[in-house]
Amino acid sequence: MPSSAETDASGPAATTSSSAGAPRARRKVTPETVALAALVIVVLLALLGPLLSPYATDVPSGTPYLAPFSGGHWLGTDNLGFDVLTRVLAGTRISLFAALVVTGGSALLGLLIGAVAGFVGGWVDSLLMRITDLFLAFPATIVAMAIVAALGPSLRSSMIGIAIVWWPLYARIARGEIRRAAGSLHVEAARMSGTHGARLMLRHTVPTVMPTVLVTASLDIGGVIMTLAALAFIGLGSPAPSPELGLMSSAGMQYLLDSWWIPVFPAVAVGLLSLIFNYLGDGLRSVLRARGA
Amino acid sequence: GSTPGTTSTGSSDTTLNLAFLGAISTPDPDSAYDGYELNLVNSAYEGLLDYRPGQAEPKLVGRLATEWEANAGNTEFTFTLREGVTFHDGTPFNADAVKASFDRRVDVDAGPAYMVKGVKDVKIDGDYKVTVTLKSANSSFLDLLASPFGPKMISPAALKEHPWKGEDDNWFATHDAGTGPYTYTGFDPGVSYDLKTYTQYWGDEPGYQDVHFDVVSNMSTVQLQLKKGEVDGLIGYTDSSSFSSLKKVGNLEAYAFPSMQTPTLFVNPKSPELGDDTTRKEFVGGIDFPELTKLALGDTGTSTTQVFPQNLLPESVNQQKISYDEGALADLAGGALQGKTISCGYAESSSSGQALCDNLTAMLNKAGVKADSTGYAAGTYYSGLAKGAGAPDVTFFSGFPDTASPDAWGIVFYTPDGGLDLFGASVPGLADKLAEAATKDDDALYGDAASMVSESAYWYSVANSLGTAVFQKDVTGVEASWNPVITGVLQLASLSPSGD
Amino acid sequence: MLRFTLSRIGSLVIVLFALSVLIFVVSRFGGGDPVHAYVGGNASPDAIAAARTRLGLDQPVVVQYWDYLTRLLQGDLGLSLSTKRPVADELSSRLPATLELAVVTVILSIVIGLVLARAYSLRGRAGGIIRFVLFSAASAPAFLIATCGLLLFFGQLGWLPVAGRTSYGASSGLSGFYVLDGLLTGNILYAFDALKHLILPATAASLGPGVALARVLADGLDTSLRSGYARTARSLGETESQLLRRHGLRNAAGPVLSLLGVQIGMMLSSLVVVEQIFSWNGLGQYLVTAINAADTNSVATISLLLGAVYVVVNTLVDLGLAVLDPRVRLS
Amino acid sequence: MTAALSVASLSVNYTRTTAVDDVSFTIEPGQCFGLVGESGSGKSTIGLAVQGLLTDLRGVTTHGTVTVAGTPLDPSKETGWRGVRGHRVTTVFQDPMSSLDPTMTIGRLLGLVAGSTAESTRWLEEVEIREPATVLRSYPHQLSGGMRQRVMIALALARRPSLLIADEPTTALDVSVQAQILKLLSREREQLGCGVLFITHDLGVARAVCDEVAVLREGKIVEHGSTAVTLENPQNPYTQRLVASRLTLHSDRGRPVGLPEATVVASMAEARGIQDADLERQWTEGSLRWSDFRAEDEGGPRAGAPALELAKVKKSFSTGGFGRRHRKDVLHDVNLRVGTRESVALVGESGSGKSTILRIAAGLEQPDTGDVVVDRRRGEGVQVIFQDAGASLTPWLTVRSLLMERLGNTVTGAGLDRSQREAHLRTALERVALPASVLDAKPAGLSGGQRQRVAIARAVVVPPSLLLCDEPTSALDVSLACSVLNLLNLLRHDLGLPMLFVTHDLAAARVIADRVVVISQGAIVESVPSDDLGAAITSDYGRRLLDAVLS
Ligand SMILES: Nc1ncnc2c1ncn2[C@@H]1O[C@H](COP(=O)(O)OP(=O)(O)OP(=O)(O)O)[C@@H](O)[C@H]1O
Ligand SMILES: Nc1ncnc2c1ncn2[C@@H]1O[C@H](COP(=O)(O)OP(=O)(O)OP(=O)(O)O)[C@@H](O)[C@H]1O
Ligand SMILES: [Mg+2]
Ligand SMILES: [Mg+2]
Repeated sequence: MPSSAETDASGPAATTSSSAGAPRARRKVTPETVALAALVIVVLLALLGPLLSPYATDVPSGTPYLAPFSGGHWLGTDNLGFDVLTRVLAGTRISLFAALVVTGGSALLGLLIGAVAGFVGGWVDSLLMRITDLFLAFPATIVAMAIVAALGPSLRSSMIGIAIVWWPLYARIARGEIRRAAGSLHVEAARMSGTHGARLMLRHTVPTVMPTVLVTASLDIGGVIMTLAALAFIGLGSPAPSPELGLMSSAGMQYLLDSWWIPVFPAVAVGLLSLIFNYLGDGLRSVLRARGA
Repeated sequence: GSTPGTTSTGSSDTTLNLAFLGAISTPDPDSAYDGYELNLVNSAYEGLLDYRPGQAEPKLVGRLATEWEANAGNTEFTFTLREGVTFHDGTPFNADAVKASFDRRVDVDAGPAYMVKGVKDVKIDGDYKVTVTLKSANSSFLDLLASPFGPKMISPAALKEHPWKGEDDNWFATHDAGTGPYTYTGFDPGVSYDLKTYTQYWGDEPGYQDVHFDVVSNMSTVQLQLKKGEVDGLIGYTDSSSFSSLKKVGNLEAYAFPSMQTPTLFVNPKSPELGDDTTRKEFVGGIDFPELTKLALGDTGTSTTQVFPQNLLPESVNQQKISYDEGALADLAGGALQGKTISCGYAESSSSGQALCDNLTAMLNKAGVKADSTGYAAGTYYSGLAKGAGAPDVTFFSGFPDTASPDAWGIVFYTPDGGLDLFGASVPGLADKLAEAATKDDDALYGDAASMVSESAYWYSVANSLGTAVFQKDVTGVEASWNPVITGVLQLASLSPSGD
Repeated sequence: MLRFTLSRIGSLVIVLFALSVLIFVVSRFGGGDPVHAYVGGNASPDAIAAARTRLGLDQPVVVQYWDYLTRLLQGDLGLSLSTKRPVADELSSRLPATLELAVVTVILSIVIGLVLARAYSLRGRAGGIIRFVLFSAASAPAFLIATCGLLLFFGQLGWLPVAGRTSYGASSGLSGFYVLDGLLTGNILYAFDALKHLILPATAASLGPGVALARVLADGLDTSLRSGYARTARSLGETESQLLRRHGLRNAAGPVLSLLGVQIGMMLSSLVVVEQIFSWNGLGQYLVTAINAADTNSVATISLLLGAVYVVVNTLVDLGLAVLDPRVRLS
Repeated sequence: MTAALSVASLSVNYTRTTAVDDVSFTIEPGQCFGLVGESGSGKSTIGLAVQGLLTDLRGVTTHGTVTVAGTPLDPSKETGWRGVRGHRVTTVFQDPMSSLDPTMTIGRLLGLVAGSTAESTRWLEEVEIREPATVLRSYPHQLSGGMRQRVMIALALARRPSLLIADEPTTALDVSVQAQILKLLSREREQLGCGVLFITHDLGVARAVCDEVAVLREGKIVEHGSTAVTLENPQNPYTQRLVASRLTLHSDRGRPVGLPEATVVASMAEARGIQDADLERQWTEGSLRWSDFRAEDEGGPRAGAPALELAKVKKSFSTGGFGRRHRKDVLHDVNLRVGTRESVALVGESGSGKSTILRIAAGLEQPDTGDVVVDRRRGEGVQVIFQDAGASLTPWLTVRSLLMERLGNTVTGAGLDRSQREAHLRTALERVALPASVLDAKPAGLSGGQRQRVAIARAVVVPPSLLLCDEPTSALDVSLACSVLNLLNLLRHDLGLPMLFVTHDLAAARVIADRVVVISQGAIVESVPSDDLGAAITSDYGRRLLDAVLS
């Protein structure tokens, strides 16, 4: 069924108006537009964060464990006396960037591999899918850890490590649908009209999976942030005072009962980011659907 | 037993419900070498000697030995054994058990095997007298026997029936055949463990009939369970912030006991930043350790000025030689450490290590020295630190000696052959000095060694850790149950419900 | 069909073999040292060296690998270096624990998926609210959801247990699935208690996958409800809900099933957090402990086990796809 | 007596087009009402509107009232249609492939409507399906186009509706079956007493079954009356034109068929190098002969290296769902040869393997045994016009990108700049009588016939070296079919383009092909020259086809 954006578009059609012209789409505030606006605000805040806050992210700026709205700290201070707001703002930037790069990169890689496998078929398919299976069958954390350990611990290596364990998901999803699309008449027709190879694949099969891949990717943003945190937590990400949201929230969990603000605000930031992307993914999906139909 | 009705959680007067924050390794008395599992092992087994519980000054007391005596050269030790003791399988305890138990420890050959490896011969003289001869002199042999990890007496009958065939077929991993006040009854690895009173126990009857351990992997859950009274106690595990918050809960009593556990700063001798002697000394001198202790350890540690753990040596000979210089870090920031980053590594499993690293990092950053802090999984910590120039520049490690003797600490921590000299730092002449001190058992020589350690600035003993325990107010006897050496292990038989 | 089965068994073998090789490479790269896991924290260098020899860790990796493989082929999973008990014993209680949680999680994910996919098609406020709630829940980090559940349902309300699988000790039943065991032995109380222990962990673990499934399902339904055959069905007088059941779900199920297959494969990663928070003594917790302790034997065995589960699940998924869509040929 | 259907001032607007404009008509019970008109005139849209099926489309506005068997209903609202749609009104849709659920066996689908397997089998037999048991087990993609259509008809009849909408029900069928189906429809109509809204572009068919016809053009009814009167004596110029375009076995195959049409005239004039006006005059006078076109100078069909040769080709498929597969032989030792300049028509009943031969020739399907040789000496390759044109267009690409893509892939196209290519596209569209506005449309926004023409335009935007056509004209109205035939004939004569043309319309086959090859149950049974088709055809099936055209 159409998502809300489409529902709105079909709204006027259901009412029997007297005008014979094309229906005028009523502009309405949808969750997707709100999400888009929110994303803009979040990005701006993250970029301007360092300018907005009087504190540094890695130097104590108050007594530890200050509650929110006390001593000039809107979101309180953490166990080391760092200002939580400053770190959440800085963390948003790092995590947003990292998550986007990782999700985008792995979605692209997975899409490509899945598409090639599904499109070419035969032994290429078997080989690529066995490799994919291998990665999927392997507990992701272990692979990521090995890669990061091999590259040397840093945020960059964690990003690479996670992208490498994340792409198979997309490859699997893409491959099935591409496989089906590759057998359809319109692909045969395009092949007959002289389009071959990569072009045939990209133009005539890949668009079928785009909505699914995009939707999945948008949903993964939060997961990627948390996985980055998991790696950072076992010493494979950037080291401690670096303000990463996931790391701050998971490391802060031990203070939850007494100083809830230490883990909760970073976690809320993670949640907010992925909520925004959830809605954006939804919006994107309906746009793509509407264009594809 | 899976019938509802035999409820095993919830407070009752005869069952003590305790929480473990994670699975423990095998409670086999000859391979247990981690800590927490000793709560089981030392309830079911007893050694010949023990340290008197509940007092910081280490004092040997007899357990299954009633009298003991060393010859002048510290090579021959004679023990008179307690009579009327039976093992849990009914076998009477006598001199045969001593030899069988020592032999098994060598057979198993796990970490604590070294304690009896020096034994040349166990001579039996009647049922209740044994003489142990060592291959070479060891002034701290008695301490080894009293160590929490020390050799335990095991029923010879059980040993015969279940000879050591390797870990994959080890009856003792889930059963016990000791003389202690409790026996293992339930053993669901990683889920729960149960102890039950041994009715024929020679000593005082324990205060609780049963002890039930639940493995709970989440600190918040334990805190809630403690508050709600679903769990009677938690031994060890608490970091300073949860400790201080539990302290405030009305129905709970939070205990902090002295121990020999000593969080220590280790400096990497191959560090590109701190390898240089003057920089290192200036750096260590620039750290405000009392402040660091206060921030990182809170109520769970007290700042120290000693080098070896407290109570091992007279305080007068055991003093740090590096003194605090308030401006040193700022100088370094503008000088030798300009543009460099100090990295502090800690074992992820150590909450004090993390707190110390994080706070040190913050302190350094504040002084203008760039620093960061990285956690290592237990399996990568030791090998990570062994990477020379690629390893972190500093680490905090919270160790304790196996026994209350200075050589169990000095050799282990301060010489590359010792096992816990994490970065492999080596001070010329120090190993010889320690060896000499050990053979002569001379405090003054240990004092010299302490000065060498301190002056090298490769190590700095930050604080005395306090062993923590949190119990419901109606659990009594906690003060009489702690060990002067180790934290996280209590003598469970001393605990009793307040009604008693 | 026979060819398909054979090729799948072949692929299982290949995946497992490659996995086992990878594990050894990884354990080499990983930088951990299993000896410390084995001897404990206070061991002397002598003890460490002795243990290293005993465990064969002083051998070249290839030799170690060969040893491991030959033992494995004889059905010997080796020893957990950190707990010093046979890995097989360690797994015997943990595997059913995780499977039970996983099965319930998958079922819940599917339910959430269906409900939310339906909410997509609901016009007006109700659908919007359901979507918002589920989106928010799926967006929040799993541990936050789990911990909030813990604080609310255990800490505040005291309705649900939050630690372990049962209040009554291990089940005496055969399957190791406590709920099932309780039912089979006629001990309804036990089954009910086990079910209560499952609620929070399964909910926390299923929100993410559930929402993901819903998205893909809604997408597929959207396509299929606008297709020519949907038009035919409507023209034959089928109501929207018949249409959904007879044609919509089936046609949309392909990608959903693929995703589910992958999700089940990856479920362990998400269960790690949940098992940790709810003290669920399953594979996830064990894996984390083993990784942390560089307990290579256990890590290798769990990985192989998971690999096998993954391949089996995905074989079922492929079969399912072929059953659902006759145009897909098994190969 | 209440009318089976009465439509009052129905109008339908899509986002861009007005598809139906103030249409009113009434169908009495037992009456067959024909709706004829060119492709895109709004026939199918009316069919959807009278079942209330436009409500779930986006961007559609509908006005007017539809009264089904006395119940007035609002086609713009969903309310009230339940219990009517699918019970009192049922439909046979135009596009049989996409109209059947690919994941359901025919048995299941039909079972939902018919009730029991016995009933289902009976209905399949009713629509002349030969092996009902096999078909019940099959999935839609395992059936030939004609069989799918018959299944659709069975589905629609099984509910015994009071109004049957038949949207080009026989378009995909071969003539003999078509006659049977039409007879069947008439019989059922009499038995059930239902009204039939019969949508077709085939005047012959309309004449055969309809009591009354309405001629639709651009959404408006331009002429309306009893069939006999309207089609014998058309008043409206458009209807006249349609009638004049009918092909028979006597049509002169040496010259363009039907009436001159501006776009076709223009391209022919260009090919001959003369003025449009002159050409149009020659055409009407009847002096314009294909032999006037250049390529004919070099002689007719010749021996030598054939453009396509199939030797002893065998092919079998497996049918049945997962776990219960059966093999089915589709082609037995097929030998077929298309000479360098030859045009061959392949006729045969539905399911005889025509499309399969074409797919093998195109290289889309591999024969089990036998050889396939395609002469690839000339540059632009083999082109195929698929039977299911709708499905052969990539749904998310615009017509422009589809055509541009083909153009860009050819040697000719590669040498052109942007504006030249654009011009090329427009010419190609003009040739198939599509407005330039469809360039920016996607396949879903086109009518069935429009999609078919886009597919043709793509195939001939640059003339290929061998053209394979699978019933390219069956979805088109007569006048359009004529222009397509003329277009293909022009290409063939002008360029000497070899062609294999699958059809079940003997009249069309005769016009387009030098030789007609008859295939029956997977084997070639005869090959006769087009010139004396009527006399030479001897095979059973051939005679039946002939009879169907003559009647
Ligand atoms: N992919 C397939 N799988 C199974 N059977 C098939 C497949 N394609 C075609 N067939 C069968 O092969 C036979 C010939 O089909 P084909 O499409 O060639 O017929 P056709 O002559 O083109 O018929 P029509 O005029 O109805 O289009 C039919 O019986 C059909 O069911
Ligand atoms: N879903 C749609 N969205 C937008 N425009 C459409 C849609 N369906 C049809 N149209 C347009 O409406 C007009 C009428 O289409 P319709 O399908 O009713 O024609 P038709 O008479 O059935 O033609 P044909 O004989 O080719 O099937 C065409 O111009 C077509 O492009
Ligand atoms: Mg139509
Ligand atoms: Mg065909």
